[in-house]
Amino acid sequence: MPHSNHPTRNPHLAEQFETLAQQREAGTLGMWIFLATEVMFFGGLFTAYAVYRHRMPQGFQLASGEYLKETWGSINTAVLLGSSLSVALAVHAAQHGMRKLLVWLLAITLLLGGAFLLIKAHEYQLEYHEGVIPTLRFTYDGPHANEVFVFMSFYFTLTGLHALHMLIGLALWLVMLIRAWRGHFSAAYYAPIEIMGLYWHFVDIIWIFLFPLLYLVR
Amino acid sequence: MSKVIDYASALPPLPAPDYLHDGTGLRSWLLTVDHKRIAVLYMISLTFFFMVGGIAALLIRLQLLSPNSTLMEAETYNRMFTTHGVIMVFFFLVPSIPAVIGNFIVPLQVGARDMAFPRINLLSWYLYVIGGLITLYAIISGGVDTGWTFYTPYSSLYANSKVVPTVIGIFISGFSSILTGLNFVVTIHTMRAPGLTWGRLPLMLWSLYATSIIFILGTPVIAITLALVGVERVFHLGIFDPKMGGDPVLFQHLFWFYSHPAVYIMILPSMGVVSDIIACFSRKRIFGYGFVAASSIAIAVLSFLVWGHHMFVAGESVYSAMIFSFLSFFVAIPSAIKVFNWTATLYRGSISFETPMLYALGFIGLFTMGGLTGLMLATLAVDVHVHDTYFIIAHFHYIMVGGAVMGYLGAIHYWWPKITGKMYPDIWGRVSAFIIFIGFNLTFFPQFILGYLGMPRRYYTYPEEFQMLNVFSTAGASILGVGYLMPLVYLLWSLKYGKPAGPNPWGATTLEWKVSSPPPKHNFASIPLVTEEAYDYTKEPTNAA
Amino acid sequence: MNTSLQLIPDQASTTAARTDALFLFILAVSVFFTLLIAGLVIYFSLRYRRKSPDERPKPILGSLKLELAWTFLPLALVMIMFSWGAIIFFSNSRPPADAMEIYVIGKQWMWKFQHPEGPREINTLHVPVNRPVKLLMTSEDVIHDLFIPAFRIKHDVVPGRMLTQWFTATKVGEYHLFCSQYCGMQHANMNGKVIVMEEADYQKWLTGAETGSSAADAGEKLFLKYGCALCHSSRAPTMAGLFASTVKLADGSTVKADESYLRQSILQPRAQVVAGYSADLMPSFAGQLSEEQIMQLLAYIKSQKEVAATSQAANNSQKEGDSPSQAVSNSQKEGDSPSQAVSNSQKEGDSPSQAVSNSQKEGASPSQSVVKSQKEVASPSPAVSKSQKEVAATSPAATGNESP
Amino acid sequence: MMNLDSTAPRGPQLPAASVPSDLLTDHNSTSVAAYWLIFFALMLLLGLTVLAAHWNLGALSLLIALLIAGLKAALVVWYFMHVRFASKLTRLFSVAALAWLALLMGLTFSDYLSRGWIVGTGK
Ligand code: HEA
Ligand code: HEA
Ligand code: HEC
Ligand code: CUA
Ligand SMILES: [Cu+2]
Repeated sequence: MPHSNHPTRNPHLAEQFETLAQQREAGTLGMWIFLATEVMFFGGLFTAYAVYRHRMPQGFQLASGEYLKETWGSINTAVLLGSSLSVALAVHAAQHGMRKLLVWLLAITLLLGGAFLLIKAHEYQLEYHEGVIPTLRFTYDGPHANEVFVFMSFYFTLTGLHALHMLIGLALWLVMLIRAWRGHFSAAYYAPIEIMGLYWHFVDIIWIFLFPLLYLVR
Repeated sequence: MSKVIDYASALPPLPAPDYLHDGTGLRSWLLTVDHKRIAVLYMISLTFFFMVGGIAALLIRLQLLSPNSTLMEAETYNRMFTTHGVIMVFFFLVPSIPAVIGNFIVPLQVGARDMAFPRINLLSWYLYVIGGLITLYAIISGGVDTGWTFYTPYSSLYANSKVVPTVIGIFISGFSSILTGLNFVVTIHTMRAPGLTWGRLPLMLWSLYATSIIFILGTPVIAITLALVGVERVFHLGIFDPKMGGDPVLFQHLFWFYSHPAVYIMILPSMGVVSDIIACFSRKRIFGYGFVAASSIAIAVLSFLVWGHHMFVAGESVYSAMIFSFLSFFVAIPSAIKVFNWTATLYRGSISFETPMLYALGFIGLFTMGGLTGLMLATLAVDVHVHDTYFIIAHFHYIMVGGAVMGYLGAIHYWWPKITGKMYPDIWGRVSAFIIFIGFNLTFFPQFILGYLGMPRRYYTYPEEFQMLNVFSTAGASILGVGYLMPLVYLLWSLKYGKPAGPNPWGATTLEWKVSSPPPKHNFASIPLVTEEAYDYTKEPTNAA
Repeated sequence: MNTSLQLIPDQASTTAARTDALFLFILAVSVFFTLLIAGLVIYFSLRYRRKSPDERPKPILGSLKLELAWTFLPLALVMIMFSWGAIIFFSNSRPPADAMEIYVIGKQWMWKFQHPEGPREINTLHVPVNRPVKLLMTSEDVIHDLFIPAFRIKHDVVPGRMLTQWFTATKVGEYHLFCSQYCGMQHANMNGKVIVMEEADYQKWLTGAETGSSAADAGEKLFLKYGCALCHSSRAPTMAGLFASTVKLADGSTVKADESYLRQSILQPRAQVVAGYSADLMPSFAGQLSEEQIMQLLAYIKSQKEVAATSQAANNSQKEGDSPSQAVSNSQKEGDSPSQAVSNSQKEGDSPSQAVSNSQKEGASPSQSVVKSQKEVASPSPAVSKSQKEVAATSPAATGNESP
Repeated sequence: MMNLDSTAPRGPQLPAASVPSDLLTDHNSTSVAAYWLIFFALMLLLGLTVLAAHWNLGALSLLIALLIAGLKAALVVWYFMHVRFASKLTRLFSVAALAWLALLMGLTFSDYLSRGWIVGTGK
């Protein structure tokens, strides 16, 4: 390790890099590439969704209108957009080395993300009682029963996968919060916050599409 | 900016131990973040999986020796070719060159101390191993019988075998691919040594870059698709179930959206290897460097446009089939460009025939044959006849075994001195390359004829008139098996008894040959400055050793 | 079929020679390029082999002219391949209007063929020479693929869809017929033969062929076996005259007793309860009956009425397409326990229909005219007439599969 | 190709500042007020999309919903994710995924939309 013990070497600079700028650029680029894979990951599902929406227009309309809670969905969208704002502000705070503000904003983000998941859970619960959870409890056998079934399958797969991403995000935010609390970040070093921010905004964007595609099928 | 200490100009011997001796013991290997050690870990695990897949192949060939063989039951045979396909594709050939050779030489060839994300690199090896072990568990605890293609609704509703653990295994190893691709792209973009412009990049890096594009944008789709199959089996979503109005053909679209590009994941790295080897052993710059480099990227992009050629008779619409057929021919053009440029590179070269070169030349011939038969498959009317017959089997083994595996072996032989610091006995290398070439052709050429005669694939028993050709094929496979065992023996032998290789035994020009063999832990004491064009073989050879 | 080593299979259909010609063209191009590349590689290797260890050949950067040549020459060649292949493929995709129609059902692991004149066959297909034959194919379970190498044709047989392929056999003889899409354990044994006959022989075969017991008979046995008859002779509504009648439901509404209603009554009896009967007496048979058995039960129930209603039956089942079948719980159950052991091997007597319907627009599909023409050919001899009626009654369900 | 690359050639002795400044996302100057503004715009669009859904537009409604969602996503990407300050390379990757998704959907639908065009064959 020729470098790590060198007195002038920045402690945040990993061995394989020459400069902090290079390291940071690699991190950002890496996250964007990761997000590209995420787009394709959800993209496979979106494609399947599109095919079935094309094949089963009535059932999709019916299920969306009858069983998805548009109000809760809208509220949740707002909550998530709010958390995106708090993240954007958190990154801003980090850039300017405002530790206290950063901690606060991360806490707000965690709260909003948690609220989103709670609301989602509440919706799932309602759907359970209505008996429209495929396989687990599906009692609907009115018109277009198969199509409603398939729509609900997509709904749970898509929102479930999204919720999983939220959970991962929240866990990572918690780590960031603790690190921020302990003063790991400064105006000179805040790349992890920034890169996590990218991830979070991405999860938000997925929801921005899920909301009309699932809740507002007309 | 820290001050760089220039160890290279210090007095020999080098103060830094080489990467193989920098720490011993299992821990120092299993927790390493050194890209070179990770490459070695990959090499060992891949060899293991190749053995598993190869033994399955031998059993397949043994069963097919006679038309009504009683060696295996139908169920066993079906599990056997699935095991063979799944292991060979997902756990051997897709990771092969990128994970072993790529991990080893990408940082060296770009002139960096490691990958951009060394810990993610290690993580990707663990993901690969965990995925592989889960799949092995599935195979041992009951097996999978869906074919490597997992077509629904058979896989999702009917198959009575361990589909779920298998897809979980592949899913996990998929993330290994993604992370490897991510690491390559970021490393190549942000960590090239000063002076190493895109126009000076070794062609190996161009093709690994192209491969990474497919890793990044294709793999997630297979991951989610196989996940859907698993979820459908467990929770019954109805998505691929015709009884629910689902369309089983949708699965095929999603599957091939990845799996066609995946075949270029398998061949592009080999193409890169061949480019490097041909240049080195004919001591000439690659003819039409720019075209060869650009054709890698072209292949990566075009590969995403042709997946429907696996579905010409699957019930996709006639018009869609025509579009996919049309596009399929375009992906052949960049491949043709490469073949012609390699050939032209030999012209007026100074050609020598060490083992890696023999593999590279074998690659050119066999890839050409495999590729040209690909054209027949892309032709609609012909594919109707040969789809799902042994013609397909022959086509892809020509490319994957004759092409990609040859490329992999070529790469192993080419970089072995760099990886281990030892030379293997070249004569044995040549002999085994020759045996593999013969065995290979005897195994797979008869399958073209079998296929055109109409023998369907995935048959454990077949009409008697096909026997003679099957006997040839099985005979060839035994020769091939022997051919593959030989390198295993003499390469291991060379670890102990091989002569020291010196930094540059082949007189090659790329950066990895400028450090000692095996390279020191952080590769370069000081980041090199590149002033030469790629493959500048006009200077004197540099191997002082 | 001869047992000596052949390189090209029999050419026994109109497309065979056309496909082979194209194949040989591509083969010629391929051989040319393979020899060219191999020849050059070998020649250069010998000619320019290293003669002294310190040779330093002059670098050649490349040549734009050459690059363009080996880009566009192959491009031109492959475009020929594409167009030629597409032309044959496209014309092979459109069956002639006068083609004779044979229904094909693939199921694990056998092929069932239903001739328009009545005879059914398993794993063997008799066809007349020189007459276009269109195969209307569907699957009961997984994807299969009907492949006849001597005819150079092949197409997947997909559950839930009715796909077609056609051929005109040109040579009398026996040829292989394979399932070439992997479909489970006995995939390799899901094969048989095609027997191409002279027209006169074919006609003779038609009249002589045994038609087997009908679906309705098999359905009657099931009706007894599963204890339906126990209830449906006293505590439950009678089946006589049920099909195509209007049923009054407990909630006051009425429903037409078409196939999907009958199907649902068996699989989800609680969905629509008949007025005046107990709602939870009849158990659901979802998961206990195979698609084929349900078909046979339907055929039996449909047969429990005046023969005069036959033509109405055809119309009725045509309408079935309007209300997508609602077999939710059925397939749900099946999904819970994926099992390929649905090995109900009725070797005979099952009808080719498999009600996997989506919304077929009335009149939009040619299947209707198919049905009519079949009815018109009816009753040359009493022996076949029974099965003909059945074809008329059930085939629309089979043809109504294709989703738009 | 070459101008996509942001760092090379990078001399060993070059100071970090020689990296083109548009690479560095902290050289941006989005103000707190701007973030709030974007947030309100997003909320407005959310209202709009719900409103549009209740307004019976038939087939158009999907298009409108997607357009609004696209606009929202663009705002998030451009402002919150700082793509407006990002390098060309980052921008390239952020659109590459979308282009690939379009390929996947487009070619898949080339099948579904043209099914049944040849009447009576099911293909
Ligand atoms: C490494 C793997 C690999 C590679 C590189 C390729 C390359 C190609 N493949 Fe192959 N293919 C497979 C692996 C691969 N394939 C596998 C595994 C399957 C079966 C999957 C399964 O079902 O299990 C398959 C199946 C497959 C099919 C589907 C067949 C079917 O199931 O019915 C088709 C159809 O178009 C096809 C076409 C092609 C084409 C056109 C190329 C082209 O890229 C080839 C281009 C190369 C050349 C053309 C040769 C070099 C050129 C010259 C020497 C110059 C002369 C050139 C011209 C005149 C143009 N392949
Ligand atoms: C990546 C790719 C890869 C490789 C390298 C191979 C290698 C080989 N393959 Fe495989 N093959 C596939 C990918 C590959 N295959 C795929 C994807 C399928 C389709 C599966 C499906 O239908 O789903 C297939 C299918 C397939 C079939 C068709 C099965 C069927 O449809 O019924 C056959 C039949 O001959 C076959 C043969 C062989 C042979 C003889 C080799 C030989 O090259 C193998 C040679 C290797 C060895 C012989 C191992 C050497 C090692 C030893 C001998 C070690 C012994 C050691 C100890 C005992 C310690 N393969
Ligand atoms: C334990 C008694 C019982 C058994 C066994 C039974 N059924 Fe029924 N079935 C009923 C009753 C009661 C009804 C009327 C209430 C309803 O619609 O659920 C009914 C209704 C029906 C109907 C609708 C009749 C109409 O007039 O609309 C059909 C069709 C039917 N059964 C078929 C079958 C078949 C086929 C079987 C055997 C596989 C079967 N049943 C077994 C009790 C039974
Ligand atoms: Cu049926 Cu294979
Ligand atoms: Cu392909």
